[in-house]
This record gives sequence, C-alpha cells and structure tokens, in this order.
Amino acid sequence: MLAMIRRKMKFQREADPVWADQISQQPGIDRIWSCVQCGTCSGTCPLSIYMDFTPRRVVALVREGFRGDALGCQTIWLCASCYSCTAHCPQNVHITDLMYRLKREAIQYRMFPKRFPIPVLAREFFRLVQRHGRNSEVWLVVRMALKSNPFALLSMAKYGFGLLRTGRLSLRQDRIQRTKELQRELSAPQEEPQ
Amino acid sequence: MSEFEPKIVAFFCNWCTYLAADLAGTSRMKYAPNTRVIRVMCSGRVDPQFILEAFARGADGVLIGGCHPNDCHYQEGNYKALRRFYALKEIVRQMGIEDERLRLEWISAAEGERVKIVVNDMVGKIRALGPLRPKPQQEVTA
Amino acid sequence: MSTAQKPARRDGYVYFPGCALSANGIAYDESLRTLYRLLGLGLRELEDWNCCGATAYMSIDEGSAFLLSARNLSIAHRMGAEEVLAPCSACYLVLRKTQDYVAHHPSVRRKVTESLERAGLGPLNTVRVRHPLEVLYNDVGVARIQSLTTRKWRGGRIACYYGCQVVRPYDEVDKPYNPMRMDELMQAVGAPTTDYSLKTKCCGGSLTGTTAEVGLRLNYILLKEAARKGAQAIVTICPLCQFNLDVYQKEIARQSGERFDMPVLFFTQVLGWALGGEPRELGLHRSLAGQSLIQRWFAAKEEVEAYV
Amino acid sequence: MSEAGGPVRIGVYVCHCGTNIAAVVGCGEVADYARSLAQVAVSREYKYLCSEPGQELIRQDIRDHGLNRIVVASCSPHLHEHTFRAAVEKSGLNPFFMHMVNIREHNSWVHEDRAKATAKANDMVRAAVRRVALQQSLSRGRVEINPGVLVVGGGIAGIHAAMTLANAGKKVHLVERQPSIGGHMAMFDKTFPTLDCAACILTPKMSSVKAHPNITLWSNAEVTGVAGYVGNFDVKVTRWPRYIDEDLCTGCLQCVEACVYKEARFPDGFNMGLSKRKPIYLPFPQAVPQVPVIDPETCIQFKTGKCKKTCVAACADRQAIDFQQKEKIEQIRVGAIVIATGFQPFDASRVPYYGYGVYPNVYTSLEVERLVNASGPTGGDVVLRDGRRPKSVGVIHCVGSRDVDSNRWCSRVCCMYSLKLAHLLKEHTDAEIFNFYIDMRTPGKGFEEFYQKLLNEGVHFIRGRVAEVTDWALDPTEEDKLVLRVEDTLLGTVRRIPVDMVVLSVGLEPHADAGEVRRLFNISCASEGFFLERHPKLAPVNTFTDGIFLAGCCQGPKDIPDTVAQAGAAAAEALALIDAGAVETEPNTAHVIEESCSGCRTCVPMCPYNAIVFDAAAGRARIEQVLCKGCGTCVAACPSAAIGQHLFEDAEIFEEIEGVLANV
Repeated sequence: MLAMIRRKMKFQREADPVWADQISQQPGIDRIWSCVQCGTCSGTCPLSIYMDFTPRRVVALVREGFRGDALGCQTIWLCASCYSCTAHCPQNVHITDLMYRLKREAIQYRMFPKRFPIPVLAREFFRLVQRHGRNSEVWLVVRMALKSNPFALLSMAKYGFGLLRTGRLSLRQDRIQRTKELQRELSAPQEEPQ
Repeated sequence: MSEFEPKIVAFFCNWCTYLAADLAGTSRMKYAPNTRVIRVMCSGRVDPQFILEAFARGADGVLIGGCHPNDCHYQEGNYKALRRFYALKEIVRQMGIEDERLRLEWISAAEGERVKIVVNDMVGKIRALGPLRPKPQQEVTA
Repeated sequence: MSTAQKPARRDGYVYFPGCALSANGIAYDESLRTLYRLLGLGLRELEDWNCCGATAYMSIDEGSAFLLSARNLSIAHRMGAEEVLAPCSACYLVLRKTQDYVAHHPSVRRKVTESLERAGLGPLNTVRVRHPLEVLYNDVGVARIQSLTTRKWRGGRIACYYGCQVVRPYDEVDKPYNPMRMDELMQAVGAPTTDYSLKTKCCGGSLTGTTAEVGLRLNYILLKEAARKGAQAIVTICPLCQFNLDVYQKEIARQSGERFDMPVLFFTQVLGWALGGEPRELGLHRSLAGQSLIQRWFAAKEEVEAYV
Repeated sequence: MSEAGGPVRIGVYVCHCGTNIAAVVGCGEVADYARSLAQVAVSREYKYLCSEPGQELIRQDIRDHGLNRIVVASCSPHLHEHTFRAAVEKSGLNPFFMHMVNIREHNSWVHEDRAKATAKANDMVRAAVRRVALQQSLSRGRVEINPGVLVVGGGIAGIHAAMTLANAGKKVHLVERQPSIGGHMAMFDKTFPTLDCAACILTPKMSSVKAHPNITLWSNAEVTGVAGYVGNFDVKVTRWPRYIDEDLCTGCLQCVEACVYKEARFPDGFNMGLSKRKPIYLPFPQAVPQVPVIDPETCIQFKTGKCKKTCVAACADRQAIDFQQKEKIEQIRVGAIVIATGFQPFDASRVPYYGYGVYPNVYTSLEVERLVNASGPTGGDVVLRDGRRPKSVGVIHCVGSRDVDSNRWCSRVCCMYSLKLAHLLKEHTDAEIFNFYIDMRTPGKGFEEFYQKLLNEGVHFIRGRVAEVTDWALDPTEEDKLVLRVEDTLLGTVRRIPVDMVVLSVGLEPHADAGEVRRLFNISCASEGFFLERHPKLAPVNTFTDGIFLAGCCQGPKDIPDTVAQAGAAAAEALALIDAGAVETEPNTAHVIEESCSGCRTCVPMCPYNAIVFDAAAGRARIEQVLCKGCGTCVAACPSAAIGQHLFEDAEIFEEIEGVLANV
C-alpha cells in the first residue's frame, strides 16, 4: 500500500529555467510565454485523452523548466502532428513544433519512456531514409510488426496478407538512384543539439 | 575601431509619428539608438532643403515620418510631403546617394511597433552601405 | 463559378508521388494518373524523388527533415517546374513547411543552401507546392468537372474526410474549419455528401501501428460518426487516412462488436470513375473494406450516358 | 512679459525622472556636456523636474542668473511641455523661450546601451541649445468658445453626457444613427451585479432627453462633416428619412396596426432577429422618439409603388407619413464635441468551431438578453429555436476576446454578464448551467460577491476554453445534443459535456466604421481601433484634438457604471472648456515675410484652410492668423523662403539639424 504513495511536490531546485529559455529560442516556440493556459490545445487534441500530461500542461512544464517531466512524458510520443492545437491556439503558440522539439531532445538524451514503440520506429525510419532515400511510415510499421513482434504478428498478419493480395505491400526495399547525392546533402556538420 | 554607427536625422510629424515614437517608449520597445528626431507639426513642413542640409552636415540617412494617407491632422499635408519626396528622391539619387538613405514612412499614433521596425531596418541597411561618402562626381546621364 | 479553364502547364504538372503512393496508397497514384489523363492534363513524375521524411524525421532531426524536402524541391526546379503536385498529406505539409521555414528563418535558409551546394544540387527558388484537391478546384474548376461527367453516380451517400495536415496549419488547400471543396467536387459528379462534423479530425497517423488501441479508437469514431450521419462510404485525400480506415476496418469492427462495411475511397477514384475511367485503372480493386459495395457501385461496363 | 533682449543666457535642465531616464542616460554627463556649450550659463540635473521644487529650481535660476532661454531634457513634450512653459512664464519669461528635449520616450525607454543613449541625449541637447537661442517671444491667440455642444451617439454614454451638459444650461445637439436612442443598454434585460432592470434605469433617462428644453435630439441621423477647431466646430448632420414626420406624428402607432402586412414578417433588429416586425415599425416599445419608421427595403409602396397605403389612411388627417421624405442636412456650430459612438458586438460566426449560424441552438449573449427579457420575443420564456426548453446550457466566455485570431484584448464585461446570464437562465429554466472561462475577472464593486452568489446557486464553473461545439455523438446521452469538448484545466483532463443550448459571450469591438468616424473628427485610434485618449491617466477623456472628448465604449470596453462615470467626466471637460469662454491657441502659425514675397502664389493652394489670401494691390500673399492651423506646408513650399512659421522657423530647424550632427 505504502508503495503506491508517491511524493508529487515539485522543488524549485528541480526546475531549469535556462532550459526553458533555450527551448523558446526556436521560431514559433517563443510564443509559449504568451500561453494563458486556456486548454484549447488539449480540448481540440484527438489524443489528449490518452496523454499523461495534456498539451497545456506540457507547455506549463516547459515554461517552468521541469525538463525531466517534459522530456519523459508520453504526451510527446502520442502527438500525431495533426496541428489541430496549433491551428486553434488563441495565442498562436506553435504547440506541434514544441512537441517535435521535445521529441528530438528526448531521443538525443534517451529520455523517452521505456518500451514505448514510437521513438524506436522514428529512429528506424530515420536510418532507412538516410540510407535508401525512400521509405513509408505506414509500410515500416507493418513490416516492423511483421518482423519483430511475435504477438502483434498474429493480428497484423491478416492485414499483411490483405495488402499483399491487393498489391499494396512489397517487402522489397525501394531506393532512389542517387543515394550518394542525398547522403552528401545530409552530411552537414552536426550543429548544436536542436 | 568600433562598428560604424549610422546617424539618421528623423523628421517626425507631431500628431502621428512623433506620438508613435512616444508609444514605442511607453511600451518599452527597444530599437537602435541611431535616430535624432526633429519634431515638426506636419510632414508637409519638411522642406527639401532640410534633407539636403542633413546630408551635407554628415547624416548617413534621413527618415521622414507622417500620418497615413487620409489621416493627416491637417487634411493633406502628408500628400504634399509625398509629392515633394518623389522629386527629392530623384535629386538625391542623381547626387549618388543610395535610395536606402532617404525614406518616407506613414506611421500612425498607434503604431509604436512600426517605429521600431522601420528604425531598425533602416539602421541595418545603412550600416551595410557604410558611411555616406561623397562619390566621385559621376556624369549625370539624364 | 467560372467555367474558363486555365491553360495547362506547359509540360504538365510535376508530380511527387512519395513513398505512400508507391506502396499502400498505390490506388491513389493510379486514380490520379487516370483522372489527369481524362482531363487532358500532363503529369511528369519528379525525377529520382526521395522520401519527404514525414512526421518521424521531424522528431529526430528538424534540419535534415528540411533537407530531404529541399532536394525534392531543387530537382523540381531543375525540371523547369514552377509547381510541384504532392497528393500525400504528409508530403504536402513537409514540402510546404520547408518552404515556409526557408523563407522566414535565415538559419534554416543558410543550412539548406549550403547543403544543396555540397550535394551539387541547384537552388530551391520558388517552386510552389500544390495539392490535387486545390488544383482540381482552382485550375480545373467544379463546373468543368461537372461538364465532363459521363457516368451517373450509383453509389451511396458520401462523407468527405479531409484529415489534418492538408488543411492545417496552412490553409491554401481548403479552409481549416469545415472545408467544402471536396464536397463540392463530389456533388458536381452527382455523389451526395453528408454533413460530416469530423472531416478535419485526425486519424492518428501511424499510431494505429505503434499504439493500436489508441489509433484504432480514433478510426472507430471516424467510422461510427460517418455511419451515424448516413454515409455509406468515406472519401479521403490522404493515403494514410485511407490506409487506417480501410485496412483496420475489419479489426475495428471485431473489437467494437459493431458492423462496418464502409468503402474508403480516394476522391480521385470517384472523380475518375465519373469521368469515364475503368475501375481497374483507378485501383478500385485494391480496397479491402466494402469491396462488394465497390463492385456494385463501380460496374466496369457501365454504358456511357451523358449526365448533367 | 520679457522680450529677452540682451545676450542669450541659456539654462539647461536634465531630468532623471527617478530612474526612468537616469538608469539608461548618464544625466550628469549630459548636464556637464551642456555646460560646455556656447551661451549656456547654467546646466543642472535634477531628480524630478516636473515636481514643484524642480520647477522652482528653474525659476530661481532665471531670477538669479538672468537666464533668458531654457532647455528641459526630460519626457515627451506631449506630456509636460505645458508644465514647463507655465513654470517659465511664472518667472516672467516668455514661455516660448523654453524648448524640450525628449530623452525618455525617445531615448531611455527604447535604448539599452548607456554610452550610446547618453551620446544621443548629448546630440539632442546640443541641437536644442542651438535652436533655443533663436527662439522668439510669442503670444498666444485667443479664440472665443461657442457655448453649444454636440454629442455623437445616443447610448447610455451619450445620454448621460447630454443630460449633464443640458442640466448645466448648455445647448446640446444629440445625434443618433439608429431611429431610437438607447443603444445596447436598451437591449439588456438586467444589469450586473445588482440585477436591476436595465429598462427601468434607462427609459426614464431617454424620455428626459426628449423632454429637455436644452437638448435637440436628431435620431436616424449621422454627422457627415466636421470643420473648424476648438470652440468653433462647424458640423454637418445628415438626417436620414424615416418617412414619417416627427413633428406631425403623435406616436399612436395606428399606422403599424393598419399596415397591409397583417403579420410581422421581417427580422426584428432590436430582438436580434428572434422575432418579426412589419415594414413600418417602432424599434421597441420604449423607443425615443416614439415615432415609427418605414423600412424602404421591405415596404411594398417603396418596392412596387402600388400599395394600398392603409397606413396613410390610418394616420388620417395627421398626415405624418411622407413617402417622399428626403434626407435633410443640418448645419450647426458648436464649441465642443463629445463622441460616444459605442461598440459593436463581436460577430460570433467568425469563430467557426463554435458553430454559430450552423447549429440553431447556439446563441450569442445579446440574443439571450432578449430571450430572457419580459418584453422580448418570447415574453421572457426561454424556448430554443427548435421549440425545446433547455435542460442544460453551456456559457462560453471570451468569444472574440483574448484571441490573436480575432481580438487580442479582454472585453472586460463578459465575465460579469456571463454570470448574470447564467443566473437569469437558471432562474427562468432551472437548467443545469456550465460556465467555461479562462480567467474569472470580477474586479468591480460587488462583482466578486456576485460570483460567490453564482457559485452557491449550483452553476458549474469549468476553467477551460471550449475547443469545439459539435454535434457528433459518442453515446446515446449525447444524441441530439450539442457537445462541448473542453479541457477542465483544474482537473487536468478533457471533458465532453452535452448541452441543449450554447451561449457565446461575445466580446466588444470598435464599430466597423470607426476608422471613418476617426477621420471625420480628426482624432486617433489605438492599435485595436478604439479611439485614443490623450493620456490614459492625465487626460483620459480628452483626445489629441482640442475640444473633442470621448465617452463610453468607443474608447475601449467598459461596463455601465464606468461608462456613465466617463460620460460625466467628458461632459465636465466640455463644460470647463465652454465656461472659460475662450481658449488660448498655440502661436505656431505661419506668417509672410513681406519684403521677400515675390507674389508667385505657390502657397495659396497649399493651404487646406484657405488661410492664405493674395493681396493683389500689394502683390503679396497674406496669412489670416485666425484661420492658420500651423501645419507649415506653405512654409516648405515657398520658393522665396518668404514664409516663416512661429516656433518652427527655418533657421531654428536648420540649427537643430546642424546641432544633432555637429560632432559627426
């Protein structure tokens, strides 16, 4: 019983106001300082009902500099980038861009929740495109599930079959011709972590 | 050697642009400290000689600020200013002074932000041009 | 509505299919090409195009995400195109966003320019990114599509589903709230549409695969509300939306215990058929859900009757 | 008044303004620098020059050091030029020997680099020192004030201002655009927080306006021209035809009764289209004047010319109906103008995700005001457009307020009127009421108490801005309802709340034509489009145009008590002006330097006020000092440099130019 009781108080020493300032340097994200915490973003978000922190609370976390919570939450990985929050926000906060920004930092510092498949998928996708120049997110999902998760395989296999039969799924890796050109373009000297 | 700091003489009309600059102040907006504002009642009061005098005495740029079209406190002084400005612009151009150095802007009393934007923009452009130096006299080809 | 057709692009539209349209969304590709042929418009495929990076790339490295799009835009420019046609919502948005950021943020512009030079690629210049919905609506026009219609619609009522990234955050394809252009096009070929309140709600994208319980629930709501409003089919403009609603429909029905038999079509399939295209060249056989209805609605040997 | 003969002795005073200036500009350095300039006899810095000791410091120096020119480097001349002129004048020096340098609004408040800001202040002070040496002794003109006042707008603000002025014995012209005075307040049911009936407060005042011997009321009329200046405004008023002669009409309304339309058919504007009216109608029962109006858009006589004209028959020998009536132009001269043109409610259809105009059971707050009103379209019975009685209502605050996509500002009254409507709806229907707010703003007298009352009445208060009003249903409890999707930010979770009725608490915004009105009266707008006061604290009802005052929501959103208070203040300012009998004018007029004038007449068409006349006999131009407003356009245009402008002489401006650039 006692194990379920958790301290929720936040101490000011846990806050990192410098980090908040850094994050808000990015174009569009600077508007977080105008947020009035009205919750329109959460209300319009189709996925907020599954999130551990609603998007509004993520903005509050970032503003107050609670980096650990903001980077470790599930919210940023449940964001499907539908831009509904950004379009609705009465203060023009670019919330979708903020989510992307947090995802990047969470991946960089490996702070995403354990056993959460989305960041893994994103990285896999990133690598494949880097190498071959082509890939499809959906296709990768199906393929990964087919290959990696034996439990999911049972339910996924039937989609796979349907897709194969209708000519919509090929297990052959598509690639561009001039992969070298693409790699040269992407080979920018790494800048400071974004 | 410190960075070149352009000096800009600004003629602001009393009713719109001067008040806009006041508003920029009360709103604590920050902009480049390169303008020297001379208050006139109306942009229509700005005599072309004032502008030439400013360039002659070492100004790197001249900015005239008046009320928007139809908003002149004196009905149409700003139109007079505009007509004069076109003529003057041509003269200044023939003297070899770059276009960016002479500017006319309509800025209403509500547009403090615009003062900031215009001043910063003008300072940036003139800084890029460098100090106003008399060009070797070019043959004017009409 | 003006019936005047703008002159077609000199060499037709430069077309960026993207990964989805070459795989699971191939029916979109087939129907788009067919429709363009029927309209007498040219389509040139973007030469050696690469993946747009979609949402995943933005989550890893924003800079590289812009570079992927920059290569495509640069190639389009080299092909002499002023405009590039991107039917996939993810591709459309990423290309459009790249342009926006290159135009407005000097740091992005600098990085993109340098990287293109390093790869021996040309400049971006101002290639305009366009979506077929908006091209059909603006360049071709509702009236012209109506006048070219040769088949009478025999299917049921349609819910037009626009999804998210085509109408947000940029509003050039259609309005972000209650868009109507697809509805107007469907009505022009005689297909009745429902008043569908969820037309710009998100399908969850790849969440159907990664967090199935969440993704499937979103799609369940989309299907259920369409049915509640009397729709017998959903028509989309996005390969991902089509994929989710079509491929997972059976699973959604199983989990919810409700029956769905809802064809999920691309708007280009409906328009292409109305203008005389054959079902196979429109990829109508590739849908999983509601296949029996599809076969009934889109009979191959429909006699050509003047309709208008 | 000293003519300041003898050598020029300049005193320079640099103000710290507490730390407002001193924090950025090195005031001591500026004062030291000024001391080094030619002709400067005294140079000092001081903490607050505008204070009495500060002013006394200047006066003392004038006496002790024989100063005859003063430069004050402090704030904007728009704020304190009159203060320092008065201080100088008190010491016997001509006030126009003083010149101000703005080192606060134009310097310390907008710059951060101390060295650069100080250098700029030095440049400006140097220019002022050089210019002030040339300044001349001038005297102000005197303009007689016409005792009449024009009040524009007949809402509660205009009504109160007109009554105050009229009670003080002034002749007032009240011009109202609508056929009746009363404004928005006449549409309200109750007023917050006291819940007294709006009509009970307002209608007696409306009748008093009509009855007052000092007030001329022109309704259905607009100001279409304003010329002149403080004390002497020439105003053109266009009285639009109402097709009924106000003098002949007795207000019996038999014409309305007799109209060939037996049933009212056309949307009634006063009831927000929730009821119908006939083509001939009285705007509302308590309308002032009690004279009907004919709408030519719907009247058969106007549309076809073939009506039986039963209204004319009913009017009989009173013969008040006149289909030929044309607009009438009235020309009046007044000394002061009070502008009280009010606001327009935000158009709720501009927020597409709230479904106004799409779902019939979505209402605006103003519609609900009429719906709960006993003399409203349903007699106070709250029945929805679909005939149902609501069992649950959602009231959404901040619609068209605090939103960068519509209006950024807080409209100030919506929280309180939303509470009021929640109370009234509860009282009328016993429905379950949900109020959705971002921040609850109840800062007025008795407001917080009212909020407490509502909390205890069982109204739900959900802190969160509703994301959408929609009709899609997830389960049977949501069928045929409007579903509000919102994050309850206090719970930190998203909720779906099905209701029968949605009330959108729309914000206040400037009239669509506020820009044209502003130009007409030559006043300014703030960035939001509301009219700009001269100073928010020092001159809150004045404008930058002397003799024109502001009252009510045309200056910014405000509630009824504040509106009435402001209207009283505007009336008092107008009274103070008028009772002074005359006003002094700035001496910054243009004048012809006769010996230089070549008689070319270039200047004559330059003047928008026809102040320049050509004296054919003398072969020279002449400027009528009373007519000249001092813009200086003719000065800049004169090819012979034969026109000067007091306070802005060419020589003075050249000195300023050379002064600011002297160290380049």
